[in-house]
Amino acid sequence: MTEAARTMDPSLSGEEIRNIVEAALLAAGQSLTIDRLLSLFADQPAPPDRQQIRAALARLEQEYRERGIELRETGSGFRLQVRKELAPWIGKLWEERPQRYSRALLETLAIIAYRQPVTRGEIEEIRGVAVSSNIMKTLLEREWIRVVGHRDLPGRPGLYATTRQFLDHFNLKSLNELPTLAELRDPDEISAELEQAGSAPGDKTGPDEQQPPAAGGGAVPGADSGRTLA
Amino acid sequence: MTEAARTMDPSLSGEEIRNIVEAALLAAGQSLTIDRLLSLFADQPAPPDRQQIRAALARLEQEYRERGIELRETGSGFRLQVRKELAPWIGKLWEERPQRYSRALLETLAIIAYRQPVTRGEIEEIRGVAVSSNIMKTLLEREWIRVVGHRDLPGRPGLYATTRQFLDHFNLKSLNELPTLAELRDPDEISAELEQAGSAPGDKTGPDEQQPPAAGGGAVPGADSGRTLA
Amino acid sequence: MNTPEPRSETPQRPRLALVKGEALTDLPRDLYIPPDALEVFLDTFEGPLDLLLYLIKRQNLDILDIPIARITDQYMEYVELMKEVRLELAGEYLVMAAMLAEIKSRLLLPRPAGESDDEEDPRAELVRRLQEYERYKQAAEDLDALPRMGRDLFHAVVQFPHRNTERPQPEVSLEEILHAFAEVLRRADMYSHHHVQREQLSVRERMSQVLAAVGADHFTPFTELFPCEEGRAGVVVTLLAILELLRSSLLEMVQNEPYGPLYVKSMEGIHD
Repeated sequence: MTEAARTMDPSLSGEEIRNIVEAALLAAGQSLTIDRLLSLFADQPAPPDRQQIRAALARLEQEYRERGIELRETGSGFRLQVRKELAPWIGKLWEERPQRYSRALLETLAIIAYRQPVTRGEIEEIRGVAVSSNIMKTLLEREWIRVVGHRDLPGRPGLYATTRQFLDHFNLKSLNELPTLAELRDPDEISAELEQAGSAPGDKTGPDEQQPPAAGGGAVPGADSGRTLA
Repeated sequence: MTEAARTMDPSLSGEEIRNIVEAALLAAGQSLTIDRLLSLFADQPAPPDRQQIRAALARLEQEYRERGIELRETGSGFRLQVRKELAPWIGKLWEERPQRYSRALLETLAIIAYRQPVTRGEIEEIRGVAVSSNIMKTLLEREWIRVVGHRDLPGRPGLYATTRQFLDHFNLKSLNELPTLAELRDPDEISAELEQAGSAPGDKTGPDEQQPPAAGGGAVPGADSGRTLA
Repeated sequence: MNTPEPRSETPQRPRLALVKGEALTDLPRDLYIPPDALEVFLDTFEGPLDLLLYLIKRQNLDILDIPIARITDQYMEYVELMKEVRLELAGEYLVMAAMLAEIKSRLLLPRPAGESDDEEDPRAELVRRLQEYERYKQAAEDLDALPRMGRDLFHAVVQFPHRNTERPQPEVSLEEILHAFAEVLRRADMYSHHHVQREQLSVRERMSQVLAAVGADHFTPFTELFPCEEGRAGVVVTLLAILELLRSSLLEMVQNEPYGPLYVKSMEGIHD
């Protein structure tokens, strides 16, 4: 197993020490102290000393200066890391597909959009269930809603309203351009369809799939008629 | 975030591409395909082409030749890995010894690797013993093998084949790189030799001890070796 | 090197070294072996083919030159030993014993003249299986000798401290919001009472705008809340919004003197 070690000179050359230190830092993928690096040579007949390890690190620091990675000393030792300048490219390795928002979040957003200004308690009253703090946090962080005042009630609950960013995101000039239910279609028709959708959730082809978008607001209310709302 | 990108020339230099590829391989800590590497440049005004990525990889391969790590292409793409020769030192970074695998597991894996796709029954026929479910489970859990189909026999037994992860783990680019499988001797020749050897039960001296290996039996990947069975 | 034994360094079989010393050298001659050791000895074989290969190899024989009678006798002796020690002896060993016995008997029987050429040598099938098994046994050793991740090779990894952890935001369409709203209304059984009108929405929107525009710590002149560029309709909407806010106690309006300027202020400052 230690074939390399056996055929090697008792004392290691500067290149060999550099290569082992380099390989150790890269295999560990985290900071290593000089003591830890020294311990790798513990059973060597002529192990390098602390000074030689430092020299190897200095050499690596120098050699990586024009490369994609750099040697850094951190609180817990030395490590190799991606250069900051390359973050825009390397970050793409982890780019994720966006997830979808939950129905609860969409409903909360819809109530705020259509009933603003509105308190969280009022949203809960309309939805019939509690609104999680996470949902409010997400909507606030996305800057689609904000607190515009407080209702004069015990606890002085915040009043939520939609923002300029909300309008911009949906390409609306004002809330007036939000589609209305009346615009969508006759309420009875909706109810009938909701029932259908409930019984046949897989059926996606509605009769009005090809229908041109409704006028005004640029929204396409009901174009996706088969969507299951339940 | 795209500070570097903004101040940069529309087209990247060879060094810049090399640095990004290097940093990506090291940050990912796993094999990356050329397509994946290309995708890092997707929103670049003048992204490099496949040829330039290959050139950057060739350059890295060259530059690391005297270093502690090496560029290697395996089943899932390119990766940077610590050289085998340094394992005696680098292995000391971890307390636990690397896992060993039983002969039964290795034989099962070898039969799947060389004979794929193959059923469990066929493996048992070759080995002359039942294959324990534990072994199949371990191989499946490690994602070294998978079921790629079913043989049209009663019970529709699963057909096993090796995976990319198998190639990655054993440092192989493709099944072609597996060590050559020993040849089988021509059945007719066997019969002829048995004839010569006679039926005398005590006769030890066969005429074929020094005989060169027979040709044929090339049904297996890389059956071009000169190795014979004793 | 090709003996099946081995791997005395294999950690999961610590007793092998002992067996290697006693069993693997002595057993073939005088078949005595301590019962414990036999079990370990047998564990080192992967099955009847493996045992047979061992017996052949141990005598330095070519597979094609198996002295069937002798090998069969040895094999049977092992199987007898196994039966004494291990009742759960695998059936595969007995099947092989039967096969060997059959070959032996056929070889010993005189062959009737004339039909010998058609009949395959009974050893041929055994040789084929032994060869087939041995090549994979070798392949397993070769596989084990390949440089392996985590044992001989290690991934080179660096940290990426400047990684932007921001995730892309989910996409939402307007119609999704409308559908969500329709669903809320349907569920709340408030449908008939809450026809959403354009007018209502513009008032609600203006309510939000007025609330955001006025502070709690200072008074805003009433007239500043009416952007002139919106014309008459805009003024009406704003007025309705302010009245609604006053009604909901969200705004406070003051007038210092009759016919003097009106000022509005958000109510929340009062309690701070």
